[in-house]
Formats: sequence, structure tokens, C-alpha cells
Amino acid sequence: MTEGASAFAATAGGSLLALPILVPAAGVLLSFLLGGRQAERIALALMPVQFGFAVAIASLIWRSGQPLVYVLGGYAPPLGIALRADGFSAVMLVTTSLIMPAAGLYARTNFATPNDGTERRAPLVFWTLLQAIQAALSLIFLGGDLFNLYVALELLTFAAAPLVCLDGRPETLAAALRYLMFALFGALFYLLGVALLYGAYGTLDIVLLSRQIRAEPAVWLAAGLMTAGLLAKTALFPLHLWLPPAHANAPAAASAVLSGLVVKGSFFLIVRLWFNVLPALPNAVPGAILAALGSAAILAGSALALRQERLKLLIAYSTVAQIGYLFLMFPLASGPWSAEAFSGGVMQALSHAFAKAAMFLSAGLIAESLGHDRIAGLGGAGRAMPVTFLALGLGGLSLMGLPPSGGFAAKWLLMKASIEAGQWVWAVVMLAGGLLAGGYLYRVLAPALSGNRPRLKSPPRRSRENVALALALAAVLLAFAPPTFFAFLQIGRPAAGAALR
Amino acid sequence: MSSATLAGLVGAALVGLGLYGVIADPQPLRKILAFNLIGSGVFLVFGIVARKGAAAGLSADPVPQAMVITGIVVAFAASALAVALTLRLFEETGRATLRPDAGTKPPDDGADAE
Amino acid sequence: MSDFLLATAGAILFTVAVGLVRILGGPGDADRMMAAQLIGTGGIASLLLIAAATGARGVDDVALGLAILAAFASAAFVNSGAPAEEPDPNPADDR
Amino acid sequence: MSLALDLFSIAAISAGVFFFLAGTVGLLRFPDALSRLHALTKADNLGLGLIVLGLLPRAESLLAALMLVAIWALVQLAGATAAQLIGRAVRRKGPAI
Amino acid sequence: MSVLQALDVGLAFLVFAVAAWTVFAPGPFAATVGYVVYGLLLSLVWIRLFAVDVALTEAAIGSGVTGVLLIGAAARLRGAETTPAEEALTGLTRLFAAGLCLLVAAALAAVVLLLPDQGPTLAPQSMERLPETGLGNPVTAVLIAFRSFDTMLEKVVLVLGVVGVWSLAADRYWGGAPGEARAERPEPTLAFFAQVLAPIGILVGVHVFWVGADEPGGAFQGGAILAAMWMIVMMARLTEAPQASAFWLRLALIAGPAVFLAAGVAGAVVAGGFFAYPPGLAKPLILFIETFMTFTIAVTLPMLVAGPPRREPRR
Repeated sequence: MTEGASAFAATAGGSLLALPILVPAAGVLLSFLLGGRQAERIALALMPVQFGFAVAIASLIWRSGQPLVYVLGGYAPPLGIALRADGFSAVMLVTTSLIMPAAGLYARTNFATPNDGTERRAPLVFWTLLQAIQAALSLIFLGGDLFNLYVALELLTFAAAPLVCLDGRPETLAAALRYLMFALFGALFYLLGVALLYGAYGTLDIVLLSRQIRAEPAVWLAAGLMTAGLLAKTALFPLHLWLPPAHANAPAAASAVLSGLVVKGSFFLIVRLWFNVLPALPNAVPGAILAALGSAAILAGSALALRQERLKLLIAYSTVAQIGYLFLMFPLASGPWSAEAFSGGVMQALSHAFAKAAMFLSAGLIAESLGHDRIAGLGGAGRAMPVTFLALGLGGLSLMGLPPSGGFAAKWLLMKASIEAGQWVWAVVMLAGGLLAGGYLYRVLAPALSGNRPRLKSPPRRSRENVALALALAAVLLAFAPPTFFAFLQIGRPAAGAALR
Repeated sequence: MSSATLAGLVGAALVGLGLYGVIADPQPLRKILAFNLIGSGVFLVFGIVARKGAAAGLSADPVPQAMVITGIVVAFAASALAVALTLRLFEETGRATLRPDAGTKPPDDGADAE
Repeated sequence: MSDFLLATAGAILFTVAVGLVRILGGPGDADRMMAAQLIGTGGIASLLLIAAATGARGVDDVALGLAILAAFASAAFVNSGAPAEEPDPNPADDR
Repeated sequence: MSLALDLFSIAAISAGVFFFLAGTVGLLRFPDALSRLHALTKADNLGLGLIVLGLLPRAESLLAALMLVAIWALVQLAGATAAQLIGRAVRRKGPAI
Repeated sequence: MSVLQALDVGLAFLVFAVAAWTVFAPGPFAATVGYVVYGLLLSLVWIRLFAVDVALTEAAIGSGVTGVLLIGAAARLRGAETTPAEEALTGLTRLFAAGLCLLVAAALAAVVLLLPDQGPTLAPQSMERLPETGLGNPVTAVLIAFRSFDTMLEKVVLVLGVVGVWSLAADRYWGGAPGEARAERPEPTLAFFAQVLAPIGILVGVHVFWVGADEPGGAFQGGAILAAMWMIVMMARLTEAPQASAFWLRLALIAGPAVFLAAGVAGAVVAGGFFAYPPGLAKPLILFIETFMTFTIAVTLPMLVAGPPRREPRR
């Protein structure tokens, strides 16, 4: 058997990989067709199913210790399309399948269909697009073909952009339009890179490409264009301008998904690109550039967050900063510390997903209960709604990187790796970012925990508070991830083994 | 120079032109046009890749051609969504603009959704 | 003969280009719409000539498609080109 | 025979190009939108018509020839309609439109 | 330089000039008309690249349907043409932007020139596996068989496009019809034109779809021509746009991806894998899927152009 063939020997249970994409896609079509309350029912009913798929995929990978592979239609790459799942894909799938139902449960209050079953605009759109985001993210985590991943990126854009302006206020329309423009720009540049890679190697399959890639002009240009496009979609500084208005103005449940998960989709593809497609490229300079941009994002995003007057905008700017941390893994990608750096980056993606979702849901509850989300008017609110602010605070713990939290584990790993690599500067930036995060969270929490209890328009419902709290606890619990978890993350990471041993 | 290479150069020029339009023109509709220019430039690059892959009795590689067809349809849907957003924004505000501060106003009632 | 056909196609494209310079600039939007019309006809003519000269297959269908859609831009122009009409105040009554 | 057909093709196609040229000259020289529209339709009608006529003998099959004629007929229809529509718009709204 | 090369150079120059016009034209409407002209020229370029399937798609979607969308939008945006001064970029920023764009274009051009004349290709593999599909057109085979997963998902993108456009409706209009701002009364010329053109266009659309199995053409191109026919009939006010709540409309909008998806899942049961076709049944199955896809495209594109619902729903 040739080497090419062995990469596509369908692994046992590989057909499972198609389901987390096809099932929510079918849910989208059915929800749109049946409309009304069915959309909500279908969306909520499919979420546990989706969790089941994610856990099944993860356990298959865990048991075999190998990535899962599936070839669609029996047409092996390069002609056809393969799906692949490694450790990173699996944890992202599981994370998505946990945050989605949390957002869904929270959103039931905001996006209910009236009892007479008359279809309303916002609920139908929300529940349909929520499933579309799930399908798109699954495809991004599992896709093994660069053009197929382009379709996934577009799916994600089309699913996410309308959620931003669901309430139809003019400023949300402007935010959605800007988001759409950045996303379209990003997808086009990504596609241009895909065209160049196909022109150079005649395949778009990630594994086949990685075996052939050489450092030549077409590849460098393609890498640059694709990375730039994906950075625009990930909102890395200085391409972050679209994110704060979009994430701050969307309905809270949508913000949680957009900030927690959707930006991680394009980040995931950057990791795929540099770790799986282009490991043959010398990555010191591009890694340093990415990390420099990430550092700038940490400092600028945190500083801007300090100056915000609205809670949701503050949280959105903190996303800009936290995205920066994700990129500190790139200059540490080769060397004996690479496994640590990779684990740290992934841990940051996971813990930020949970923490940020928890914080946006809490902020949504605060805004609904107080009737506003001005930070100046939060005095004493923490005593009126303690559970909500507990969720907000625990999420903040992770952002600051204080133990015990997933954010601490992430930053600890990244810091250790950068010190081992002798690249101290990233460690300094991380410390500064943590202090700044402490500053902007103090601005929110300190007044909220003192002063007189304000009159609430309506107290938050306990079940919704618990959803936010559960997400925040998940972010905390990540701190106790056992070593086997980190071993799992390394499954399928190319060249990682070679660098380690 | 073959016609394929020529088309590729045109594609490169179109990407540059469109990028300039996207950056320099503040009106959303003009930005949408510029996006479509970039898009067609990208498709032309696929086109020369396909043409240079002429083999097996075919005058062009069918795989990139199929990708372009998919891309054209997606680009159209994206244009339609962007146009609809622009028109709605114009109806609401009487102007179509993407000013950076347009999104930072606090909502009057503070409520999130609904 | 095929060189003649190609040269003709080039000549038509050239005249069309000259015409475009004149009417794309206006002064009115109606003039600009004529540009779309002109390139439609000229484009189809040169398409047919190029197809006849190079023997490319299936080009007739492309020309047919272009011919069917030739008046669409003008139709859209007239259809929604009325200067910013108010939406029908009572839309339910107009049918 | 083939030479005669070639000559016929060349003559008809050249005449077609002439009408395209004439149409363009009209576009350049005529003072207002309506008369420019008039010049444009000449190119539509006769230019393409003569070129199709010239290409007819070179068609591979009867079906291909019919296709050519159909294309010409459709362009006629589209051209006439577009001219009407644009002309009306000019008449109704004034030349500024 | 041969005549053909001269023609190519002329065409390239024309395409570039018209593209530059759409970027630098004085007003949005002039730019939009420039773009429509540009789309038409691109069809010629695709013919010169021997990509007839793409030329057909470009002619129908890139130029025709997109033209209607953009010209309609430009006409409605007339009031927004003046740009507030604060939004215009300063000279220095413009210069910087121009430099960046030149850099990108130059790098891209250099890489294009470096591509080998005979590049890597999947043409032989496509031809090798073409017989399994029973098709004669390899582009259609890539779309509906080899990379069918892409095509199915792209149909879902179109559904999301409709959801996104509709989501911009005001709440009170939800479920209503997308009413366009129209001329007060139907243009008799347009009505006549639509009556004559629609039957012919429908024939052509079905023909383009049908020959797509073996010749250039297919579901996208045929569907787009059919879509154009529905659009012209609506523009001539011979028929009204349907209500967004109509069940038949929703069914039509999802039929293509739904049938495709169902066939893909059925492949896992019948043919041993998702999106696999049972041997021998491939061609009829592909035509079955393509029929629904054509129909769905014919319904989806006009709905995307028509915009969000703008009339109160009738129940």
C-alpha cells in the first residue's frame, strides 16, 4: 500500500464524522420549512444529539490514539474530500456542543414563539441560524480540504452576520454590515490563497499538501493571503474594528456564541494552516509577527476595555485582548516546548470560550434586570443578583489568568513555554495583560459589590443565572484537567512527536 | 505570453483594484462592487490554474472550474445579503455609511433582544 | 479565414470600447444604461465570431444566455429606477 | 463553392462591423440621449444581424444555424424593449435620468 | 503576435479599464452600470480560458441576475450618493492604500508568471472516474459527484442567504411578500417583453440544465436562467412575489439541498458511504438531484434579489 493510500484508509467509525455536520444542516432546512415554534424545538432537540456525536468522536480518538479519517462518496483525495478529526478537533467539537445548548437554554426567554404558534421573525431566524453556526463550526473542525473549508467559512459568515442585527436598530445594522464586509474580505483572501496552492500542487487536501509543500514564492504568498484573511475573520488587532460593535450589540445569547465560538472557528483554521498544512515552512518570522500582533491586541484591547462605559462593550473589547493570547503559541511552535505552547493555546481557546460565553450571558441578564448596562449604574447590583455576578466574576478570573481557572492553566503553559524558549517578551506581555484585565474587571465588580441594592425592573430567572454560572464553572474546572487531557490534545498534531522526542 | 497567463495578470490587477476600492471608498454599495471585483480576480486565478491543467483530452482542469462555479453562486448570495443590509440601513437612517462610531451608541432601553 | 473572424471580433470590441467611453460618462443615467445595451450586442457578436474562429464548444449556449438576459439591466433600471418612490401606503389594496 | 461562401461571409461580416462603427459614431456625435439611443439600435439591428448572416454558412449543422438565428431574434427583442424602456424613462423624467 | 493574441490583449485591457471605471466612477450608479458591463466582458474571458461552464454561469449569474440586484440597489440609494466629508480618506491614507494594493497585485502577478505552463492537474483522474457517474461533462461530475459535499453545503449557504435577507424585515411585515418599489403602473412594453421572453427562456433554461450532464451547462446555469425568467415576469407585474410564509415557497427554497442531503445520507445505507452513489444508478440519481437543485436555484435567486418582506402578510 502506498503512503498516499494509507492516509485515506477510512478509520473505524470514521463515518461518524459526517454526522455533526449533516444533522444540524438538516435541522436548518427543517426549521426553516416548518417555521414557528418547530424551529426552537428542532434546535433544542438536536443539541444533545450533537453532544453525543462529539463525545463519541472524542472517545474513538482516545481509544485508538489516532486521528479519525473519513472519505466522502468513496472519492479519495485529491479528487474527493476527506474529513479528519484529531485531538484538537474533538475538544473543540465537545466545547461547541456544550456552549450551544447553554446559549439555547438562555435564549428560550428572548426568542419564544407566542402560544398561538404564530411565527415571529426573531425566533425563527435565531433558532435556524444557531443550528447553522453549529454545522459550520463542525465542518471547520473536521474539514480536511481547503476549499471545503472555504465553504465552511462562508456558511459561518452567513449564519453569524444576521444574528448581529436581529433587533433591527440602526447601529446594529451598521455593525452587521461592517462584520459582513470584514468576513467577506477574509473569505476572499483565503480563497485566493487556496487558488495559488491548487495551482502549485494540484490538491487541496491538507495531508497531501503538507507532504509536498516547499518554501517557494507561491506558497509564501498563499500563506500570507490566507492568514490575513483569517485574521480579519478572527478580529486580531489591527483588524479588530468590526468586533466590539458587532458582539456588543447582538442579543446576549448570540454574543456568547459569536465571541465564545465563532471567532475560534477562523482561529482554528489558522492553526490548521500553520501546523498541519505548512509545517515545512520556516515559521520563526511569521510566528513572531503573529505573536507581535497578538501582544498588541492584548495591550490595546485591554486598554480600550478599561475605557468603556457599557458592560457589553467592555466584554467585547476584552475578547479583542483575549484573542491576542491565542497567537502567542505561534512563535513557540517548534522546539521542545512546542507541545506546552500548543496545549496552552488550545487551553486558552477553550477557557475563553466558556468564560466569555458566561460573561456575555451574565451581562445580558444584568441589562435585562436593570434596564441598562452602563457600568456607572451598576452600583450595588451584585447584591441584588449575586449568582449573575458570581458567574461574571468567575469568568473574569479566567480572563485575568488567576488560579484556579482554565485561563490560568493556559497562560501558565504559554508562559512556561516562552521562558523555556528564551522569548521572555511574551511572558511580560501576558503579565501586563493579566493586570489590565484585573483593572477592567475591578471597574465592574467593585461598585457592583458595594453600595445600595438598586431596584430591579425584573429579577433574573434562576434557571438562566444557573446557565451562566455553569459555563463559568466549566471555565474554572478546566484548571483541573488531568495530564491525559493534554496527551489527548497532542493526538494528530503533526511533527509534534518528532519535536518532542 | 499565453492567453491564460494574460488572464492571470488581469486577475492580479483586479484583486489590487478591488482591494483599493474596498479600502478607499466609504459607500457600502461601492464596497460591494469592489468585493465583486476582487472575487472575479480570484476566480480568474482559478481560471488560469484550470487552463494550465489542460490534460487527458480536456482543455482545462474541471476541478477548479467547478470551484469557480460554486464561488460565483456564493459571491452572489453574499452580494444580495450585503445589498439588503445596506438598503435597510439607508431606510432606517437616511444614509448608507459604515462610520466606526455608528455602533457604539447605548441602546435607549438597555434591553438586549426583543 | 479564422484570422479574419478574430480581427472582426477585435474591431467590434474596439468600437464598443470607444462607445463605452462616450456613454459610461453620462451625462444621464439613461446614457449609461445604453452602455449595458451596447456591450450586450457587441459582446454577443464578438463571442459568436471568436467561437466560429476557435471552434470552442458550447459557446452558442453562452451567447443564447446573454441574448436572453440582454434587456435585464434596462428592465431593472426602469422597474426600480423611478426616483425614490414612496412605498405604497396601503399595499393591501393594490391588488 | 466554398470560396463563394467565404466571400459572402466576409462581405456580410464586414458590413456588420461597419454598422457597429456607424452606431458608435452616432453615439459620439449625437447631441441628446434619444438620438443616441437611435444610433445604438442601428448597431443592434443591422450589425449583429449581418454578422449572424455571415456566420450562417459556416454553421456546423442546421441546428447550430437555427441557434444563431434565435440568438439574433432574441437580441432584437431585447434591443427593442430596452430602447423603448430607456426612451420612456428619458421622456418621462427628463434627460437627467 | 498572432491576431488571437492581439485580441486577447485588447480584451484584457478592456476588462481592466471597465473594472477601473467601476472603482473610480463619479457616482454609484455609473459604477454599477460599469460593473454590469464588466460582468459581460468576463464571459468572453472565460470563453478564452475554455471554461464554457463558467462562462455560462458568469453570463447568467455574474452579469444578469447580479446586474438586476445592483442596479435596483443603486437606483434606490440615489439619495445617499453624497458622502459626508469626514468619511473621505485623507490623501496620505489613500496613497498608503494604493501602495498596499499595488504590492498585493504585483506579488500576485509575479506568482502567476512563475506558475509552470503545464501545471499539476486533476483532469486525468476526473476523466478516469467519469464513467462511474454516467455523465459526459467532467465539470458537472466534480460538482455533483466528486465534490458533491461542497455543492450540497453551498446550497445550504443559499438558504441561509434567504434567511439572512428576510431577517431584515420589519417585524410587522414578517411572513409578507417582498414588495419592490415599482413604477406606478406596469410598463406595457415590459409586460409584452416578459410574455414573449418567458416561455423561450424557460425552454432555454431547461435545455441548459438538461444538456449539462454531457455538455457545458448544468443545474446552476439552467436554474439561473429560469430564475431570470421569474424575475422578469415579476418585474413586468404579470405576477406578484409570493409571501415569505407560504409553505410551498419554503419547500421550494429547501428542496434542492434537502434532496441532495437525503441522497447523501441514503448513500451511507445503500452505497456504503455518505454521498456515494450506488453503481449503475449514479446517473439517474444525479439527474434527480440536479432537477431539484435547478428548481431551488430558480426560486432562490429571485427571492435574494427581491429583498426582505415589505408588505403586511395576508392570512
